[in-house]
Amino acid sequence: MPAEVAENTEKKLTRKDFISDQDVRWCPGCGDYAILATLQNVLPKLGIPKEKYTFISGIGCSSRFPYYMETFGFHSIHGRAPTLATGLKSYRPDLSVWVITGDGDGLSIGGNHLLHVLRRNVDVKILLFNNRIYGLTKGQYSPTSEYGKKTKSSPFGSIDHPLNPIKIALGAEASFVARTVDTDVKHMMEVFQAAGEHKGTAFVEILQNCVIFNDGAFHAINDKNTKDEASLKLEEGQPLIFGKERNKGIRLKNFEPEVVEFDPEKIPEDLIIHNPHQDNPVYAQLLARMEAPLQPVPLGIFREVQRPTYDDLLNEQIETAIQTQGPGNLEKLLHSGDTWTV
Amino acid sequence: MPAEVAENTEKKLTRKDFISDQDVRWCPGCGDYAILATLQNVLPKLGIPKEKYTFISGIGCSSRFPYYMETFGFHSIHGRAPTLATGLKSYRPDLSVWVITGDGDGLSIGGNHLLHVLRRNVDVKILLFNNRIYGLTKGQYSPTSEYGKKTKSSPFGSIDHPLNPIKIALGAEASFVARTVDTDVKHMMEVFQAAGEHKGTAFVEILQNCVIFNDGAFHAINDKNTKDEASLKLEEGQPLIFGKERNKGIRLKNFEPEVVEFDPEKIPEDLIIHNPHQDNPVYAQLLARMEAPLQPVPLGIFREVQRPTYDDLLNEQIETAIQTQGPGNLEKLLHSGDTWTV
Amino acid sequence: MSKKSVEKLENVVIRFAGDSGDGMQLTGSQFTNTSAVLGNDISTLPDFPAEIRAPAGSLPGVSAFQLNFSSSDIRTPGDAPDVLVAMNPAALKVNLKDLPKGGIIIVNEDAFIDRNLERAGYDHNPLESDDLQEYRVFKVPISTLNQNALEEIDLPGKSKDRSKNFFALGMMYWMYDRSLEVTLHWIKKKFGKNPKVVEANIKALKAGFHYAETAEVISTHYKVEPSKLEKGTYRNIMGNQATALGFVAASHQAKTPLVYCSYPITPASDVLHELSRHKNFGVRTIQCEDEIAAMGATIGAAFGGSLALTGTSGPGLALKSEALNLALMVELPLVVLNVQRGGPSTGLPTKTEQSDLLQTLYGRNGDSPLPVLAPATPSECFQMSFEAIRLAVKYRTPILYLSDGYLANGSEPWRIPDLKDLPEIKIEYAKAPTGGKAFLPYERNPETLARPWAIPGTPGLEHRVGGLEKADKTGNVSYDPMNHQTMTNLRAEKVARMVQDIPDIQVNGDPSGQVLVVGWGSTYGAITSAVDRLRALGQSVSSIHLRHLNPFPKNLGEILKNFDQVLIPEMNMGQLSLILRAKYLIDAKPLNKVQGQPFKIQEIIEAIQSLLSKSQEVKHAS
Amino acid sequence: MSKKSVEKLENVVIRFAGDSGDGMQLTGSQFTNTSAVLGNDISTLPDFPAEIRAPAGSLPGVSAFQLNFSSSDIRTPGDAPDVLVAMNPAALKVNLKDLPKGGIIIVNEDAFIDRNLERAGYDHNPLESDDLQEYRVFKVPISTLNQNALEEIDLPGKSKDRSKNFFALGMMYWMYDRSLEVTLHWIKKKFGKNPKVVEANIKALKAGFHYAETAEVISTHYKVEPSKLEKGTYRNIMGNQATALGFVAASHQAKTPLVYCSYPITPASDVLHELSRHKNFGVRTIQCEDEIAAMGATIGAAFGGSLALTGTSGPGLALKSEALNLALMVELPLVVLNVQRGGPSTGLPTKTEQSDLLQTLYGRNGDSPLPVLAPATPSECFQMSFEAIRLAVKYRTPILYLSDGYLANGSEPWRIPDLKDLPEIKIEYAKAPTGGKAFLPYERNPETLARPWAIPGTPGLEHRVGGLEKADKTGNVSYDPMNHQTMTNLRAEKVARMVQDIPDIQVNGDPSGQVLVVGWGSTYGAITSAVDRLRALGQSVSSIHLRHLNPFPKNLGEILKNFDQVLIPEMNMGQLSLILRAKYLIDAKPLNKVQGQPFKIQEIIEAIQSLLSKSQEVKHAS
Ligand SMILES: Cc1ncc(C[n+]2csc(CCOP(=O)(O)OP(=O)(O)O)c2C)c(N)n1
Ligand SMILES: Cc1ncc(C[n+]2csc(CCOP(=O)(O)OP(=O)(O)O)c2C)c(N)n1
Ligand code: SF4
Ligand code: SF4
Ligand SMILES: [Mg+2]
Ligand SMILES: [Mg+2]
Repeated sequence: MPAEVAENTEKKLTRKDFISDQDVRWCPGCGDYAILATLQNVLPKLGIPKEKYTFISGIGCSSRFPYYMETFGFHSIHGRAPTLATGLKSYRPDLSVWVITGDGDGLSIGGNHLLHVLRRNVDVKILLFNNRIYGLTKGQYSPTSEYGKKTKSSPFGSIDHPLNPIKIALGAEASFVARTVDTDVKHMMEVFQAAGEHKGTAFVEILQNCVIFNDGAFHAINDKNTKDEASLKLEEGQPLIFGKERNKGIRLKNFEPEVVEFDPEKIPEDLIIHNPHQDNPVYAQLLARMEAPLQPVPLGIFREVQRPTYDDLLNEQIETAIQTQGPGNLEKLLHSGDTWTV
Repeated sequence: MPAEVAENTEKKLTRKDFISDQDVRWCPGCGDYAILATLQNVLPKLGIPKEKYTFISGIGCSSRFPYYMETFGFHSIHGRAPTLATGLKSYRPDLSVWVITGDGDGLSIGGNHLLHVLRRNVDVKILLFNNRIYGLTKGQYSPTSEYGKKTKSSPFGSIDHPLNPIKIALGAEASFVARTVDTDVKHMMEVFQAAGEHKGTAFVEILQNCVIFNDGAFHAINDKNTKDEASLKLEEGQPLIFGKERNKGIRLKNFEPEVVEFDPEKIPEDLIIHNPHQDNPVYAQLLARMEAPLQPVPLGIFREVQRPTYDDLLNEQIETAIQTQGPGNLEKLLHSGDTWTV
Repeated sequence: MSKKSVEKLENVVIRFAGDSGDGMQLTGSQFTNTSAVLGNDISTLPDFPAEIRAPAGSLPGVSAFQLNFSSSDIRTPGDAPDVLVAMNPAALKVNLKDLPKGGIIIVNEDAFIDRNLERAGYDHNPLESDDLQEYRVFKVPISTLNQNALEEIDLPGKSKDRSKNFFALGMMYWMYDRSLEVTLHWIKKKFGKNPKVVEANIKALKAGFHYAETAEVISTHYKVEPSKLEKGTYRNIMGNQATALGFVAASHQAKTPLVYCSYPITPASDVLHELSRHKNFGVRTIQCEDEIAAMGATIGAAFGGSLALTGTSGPGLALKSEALNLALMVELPLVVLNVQRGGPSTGLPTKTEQSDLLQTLYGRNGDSPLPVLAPATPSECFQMSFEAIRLAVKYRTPILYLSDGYLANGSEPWRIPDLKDLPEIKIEYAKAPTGGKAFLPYERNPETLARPWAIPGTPGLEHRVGGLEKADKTGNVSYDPMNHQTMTNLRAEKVARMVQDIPDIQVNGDPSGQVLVVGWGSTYGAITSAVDRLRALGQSVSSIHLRHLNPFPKNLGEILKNFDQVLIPEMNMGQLSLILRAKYLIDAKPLNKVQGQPFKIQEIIEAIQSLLSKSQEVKHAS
Repeated sequence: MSKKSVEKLENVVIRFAGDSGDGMQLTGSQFTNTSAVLGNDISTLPDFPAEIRAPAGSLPGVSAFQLNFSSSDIRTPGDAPDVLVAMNPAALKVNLKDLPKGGIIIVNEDAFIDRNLERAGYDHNPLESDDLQEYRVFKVPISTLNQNALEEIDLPGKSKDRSKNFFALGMMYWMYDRSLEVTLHWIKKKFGKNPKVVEANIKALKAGFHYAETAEVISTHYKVEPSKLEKGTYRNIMGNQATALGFVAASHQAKTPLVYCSYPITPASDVLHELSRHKNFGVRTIQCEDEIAAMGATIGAAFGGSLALTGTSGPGLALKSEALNLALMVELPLVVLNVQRGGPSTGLPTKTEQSDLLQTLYGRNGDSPLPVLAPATPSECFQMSFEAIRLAVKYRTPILYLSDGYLANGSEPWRIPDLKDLPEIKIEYAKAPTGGKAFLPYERNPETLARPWAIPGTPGLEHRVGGLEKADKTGNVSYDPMNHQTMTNLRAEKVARMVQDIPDIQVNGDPSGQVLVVGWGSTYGAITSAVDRLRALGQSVSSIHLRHLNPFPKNLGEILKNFDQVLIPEMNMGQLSLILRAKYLIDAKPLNKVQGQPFKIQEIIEAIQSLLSKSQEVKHAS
């Protein structure tokens, strides 16, 4: 951290402190509004000085996010936000760096950077707005669009097998992996706060409705009548139970999550108890395997484990080198090797 | 398939037919030699006319492979071989297209293309030579190099958490995922043949020794004295058993593969029975979780399932369009919309 | 017919402007199609915001569509509108500055309410002040009139309100004496599944027409006679559409399928959309994970023997550059379409610019010459994309094809070509050598220097290609110093030879004189109109337009020499200027504009006049 | 001392050549260091194969190292070797053509066995034919002599054989009257952990030395006196090393850590290797997943307030171009190092070339000017990388720094600068405005046009940047047409202003005359030597060397005008020529060479002479 950066004297922050003077330019009804408002509510709770927040995005509707946050912000280029975040955080571990990306930005053009930031466990928070469509470019299918989807670029239906962002994050052994949905403000609050408090890369998939090009993509999860059957809230230490009557649960059968129905008074013993802190990502992968429409979609924290962060390790190497070798002596460095004097 | 491409009259092929006139230029002792020879032995068994084979590689020591094959070959650019293969195969489903890549080529610069070719299930065979190092650029750490590894670019030890190629492939829900090792010719033969016969993307990680920059990376798996304890051969329908005495096996405990020892005469009932054909990738992920040095490294086919290939789907859409709309009428197309005559 | 007065006009420029949600693009294109079918010459310029849907009523949310229709030959959408239709205060605010004094303004009075005024940054109502006193303003309560007209239809008020653009369109149809037929037909086809919407839109359209006819507000009624176009069947076409159709036509003539690999990007995406619809022509479209993948897939598809293409815009071309260089090295036929937009970086994605010329020519490592083509008008995109494929196949080389946002979205009437006039494209794949001879993948056609197109699956042609320097003839990897020089020279020579296949430039005007204006790409209309106007005044000015930017047509040097001064208007900071100065050592004067908008005819006229007067001065002084 | 004859020479060019496994690079660098410490001026040129280890004895497996050592000032590794040390038939075959008739050849006779001859493509043994009759050949059974010398050491024969390069080196040390000290010291340090190997290598070295002294084979013994270098402390340095040290020194002077983000690529990787060792200087190195990531991380690190850098070679620069353009748009200070290699595409990765100049200047979408620097010699890389950081910080702009394979791996003596002579680099981060004023992230320093460097973590400076066009001063997104023009002009003007910070060009030779040779980058040595030699013969020729390729030094135009003819030698097909022709409208003559090898002095002399004679003709004719 450069010496010149003065620490702010503490002051109680509120949502208002995080609202920038820029007009918000998403379509009326876009799910992005709720996400923005929720995050502006969460940040003051994290106890981090405002000037430490930096938001970095790629390109897409979602990626306009930084403009609306009264923090440091960087609206970078398509798919590359994780790389800027890695560079920034490596030098400035003192900052709270958030990456905002979309299903196209993060999983199509930017898939590789996402993979690598996750495996390195750079201490950044990644919010992936998954609307299963390219919004900004006006409606082509995305890597998360369902098979057979008809869009401007797939008038006869998409033939690309969709990616599941959670599976990809787990494949890279991300240390924090969660999913939430734009219509559930309370749930978003919890997940964002946990992400903000996690040390290491926190990956959050947000199911987000695009009213213009993919309206109702998450209808079942959002609709009052279906949501309890269509989704399952993950709660640490609790069995995997869902349903309006809380009469359905998940148990393991042959490596498969199996739905069982039961009398809510008599919860079966063999239901899986949610534990996101397992070092082993296989459990979380099992959860990720639960996909609509056949099974309820898990919402919440899939995985939350501790492993050293890239930025800490990098800076520790610097410290150690200085301690063991002494601070760099330029004179000596320039004169290293065979020298001679004329 | 262009009409001009005549089908070859069948002829019995042998290894020799696949040896090109180019001098092989790997370092003496490099594991790549055995892989080359083995594949040249396998191809004649696949019953595919020689001229249908096309090898496409990126850049790296391993990527020089196509020069040594007397087939069509394309030594492309770093990390991009899967994209060329996708374009080629989309238009030419008649070809047998093989991608040759390395741990840097395929997982560093090319990670995203690998992900996308796998999820699309383009019918190509991908051989990833994993020597856990950058060979061609003379010894920097790669995405599969172990944490703490000292190399030219990490004199104080690498701080990057390594990727496991099998996990990545499974995260993308690849339809065929296998691992083999350059020192076990018989095993390579089996795996290559199965890959060659698989319809869809076949992903094979080959543990490959780089004598110059990372000699002995897979020593435990290769050494006569340790290999039986350090690796586990996956055999369909058989329990997961390993050890020189075949007295160790794997069972499931809390989503974790657990090693149990037993009397080889009394094989426990609760050992996991290997079944690569489960639609569910979680089982394969469990296997992938078994990593050196704590657990034996699984060798063989992790996953082998059927799902439609991208190239078939694409060409079917063309066929369907022609059948339902009739072959394109250019005259009509040019005159579509409002026209007027002067 | 009403007894209102009728005036004859040669041409009219209308700009429709409203909120993104107001359907102005649709309104504009309906007026365009109707005018086209009536036989006017037309030229259009849509201008939409970068946001999908900026906040209703805000300045950045304004969407506009300008069209120029005429009884004579026109080449641009007009320097300035004669009529501005403004559906809300923001639309008025943003567009007013372009309207010449005395111009007509038609406003939707109903939209000038406090909330909207505030959003547009007005602290007063311009309709009630004297802000507009120098214009001819027609205030029409369009929203109310529209609602009234649709009273009987059983639709929610909000839905009815969506028809108000048809009301406005109806008014304009009356004002400019257009028939409703084309639009009625279109409404029925488009909304067929929803009869109430069909009814609402038709009613709104007719109500607008009758309102204009009857009410006392609009007093004059104009006639723009059909233009005298060349005989033939016409349609209105946008550049991106013409590009896509040119590719399909080339595939048809080559009897070889297209493979179009692309990653969506404004303003190129519509080519992907259009091509993805033509599966029954054998067109394969692959939406790739990024631009690099698209370039790679294109190379793979070309290697396989298809007509392979990729399309993108500036930032995407930057990403493709490494892989494009591989295509150059392996000498496979393919086409790279770049629909330019405002740069650098993300720049101005929805605005037009010509600033990728240097990137296109030089944006690759090493000495890596590639041919570059650029269409001059929206309809010319058809020929040019056809030509791009023809040349790529003949010379076995990647061809770069530079369109831009203005061509892509602009439209004009296009005389649909006769199929029998389309050239044939001959595809020749290599055949296995006979008589035990070895196959030489880098042996060249002595005339074109093209190497064989040896596609996988052909017995006896097994060979390897790649990005390392190739040995002459055999194509093996070669580190030999002199071979590298030889191959570098051959690659340059191959591109240079293409000149034999490129038509000589035709000078517009006298073959020599005081000023020559040199243009390329979408500046064609403005340049040619400017030169024609000045020539009509007897000025010594001519123009040429480059459609081939590498290699240049062979008579270019000769022509340049015949003029005292050379002016090069470009929508960039002087990129063609740089090349022409370097190549021909002429002191060409750049006229540069990077404002996201095409040149106005007047801007070019002024630049020419200033050169003419200087050239006078020089003459007098010497 | 032996009684053999001693001859004094001004300079000698030796080329060591052998199989990749023979340790020729090591041998060459030992001779280099020894000669440097003896006070000779030196210049070196390593030349290694692209393969890690091509098949033993094969032609592509030949590795060579040429060095020129001298008692006077030299600037190139020599046009042609005086002595060729060939460790096997392949080495002889590949290198013989460069040796002038009468040159000395020392061969390892033992290696000329059938198998090796065959691998080298010989159908006979050249040592036993009269192939070599025009040379002075010394056949030495090096392998056998070496084995014999090490007889008593307990090592396998194969290991012993590895010392044979030290035997050869020992011979050369005797021949050229060098002391063994430097190498003895080095062997002990390098192999310290392995005493047997130390012993073997030392024995081999001494055995070679004594063999040459005693045996009747080599009869003459040469002396090359120390050169008269400027007073100071020297070391031998390679370009990549000097580049890395320059960055570290700049960081030291700026009291701000370096962050170097890179993806390995030949020939740039050594900069990553070197920097990764200096963690105690606070240097952070990030090995990224690819070049795009490296560019992105560099931007992020610059945003955070570090001295951020990335390094690559041509294909990597192509990949970076999109992200580099973002850096341009956000106007952050950073340096992009491009160590050029043979292109296009993968090209010739281990060979040198200067063919990325146009890519560097123009390889981005939109009008996107960036400053470009290029060092002229390996040791100058130190100053230049220092300067790159200084300018980047001062003007808040990405700086492109063009090195090449020859500079990167070539070496020469470097006078180590006094720390107190290094300029200070002042880092000024923005401070929060006081008095309730709003912070304006795009308000500029009136002199440099630099915008504030406002780093995250500073209260009150919260702001947003990005790749969309920025509004002047506020930095908000702006689609305003005139703003785009303004910002485009400002970006160009900022680069242009840098001219005030760039030294005027010094002419080597008379300030006017018949021929001016203009060079840039690593051609410096050959050009300057050629010009000096011709001037010594009284010819009217001068030279200038450009270290700043954008903007050009302000007196460049003036200088160009003072010569009848301008010659531009480049290791590309005429890239600087294009720019100078365009900018100054001079009919500069390119001298192009793309053969993976630097220019020879003689090649440039001939080109100058041909221009001189033409200029005579012109004079006589007129
Ligand atoms: C290099 C590059 N390629 C393509 C684009 C065009 N582009 C902008 S955003 C986008 C996809 C947006 O989709 P997503 O990430 O899902 O974001 P959303 O708009 O849905 O929030 C594309 C293709 C671009 N800006 N840059
Ligand atoms: C665009 C680009 N960046 C970097 C390189 C340099 N490069 C060539 S191969 C390679 C890594 C090779 O590692 P790997 O894929 O593991 O192959 P191996 O040599 O180990 O078989 C690198 C970094 C390149 N050729 N092109
Ligand atoms: S297009 Fe979709 S994602 Fe984009 S702003 Fe509109 S509703 Fe939101
Ligand atoms: S460097 Fe390693 S991987 Fe490359 S050829 Fe040599 S041994 Fe094989
Ligand atoms: Mg999206
Ligand atoms: Mg490797």
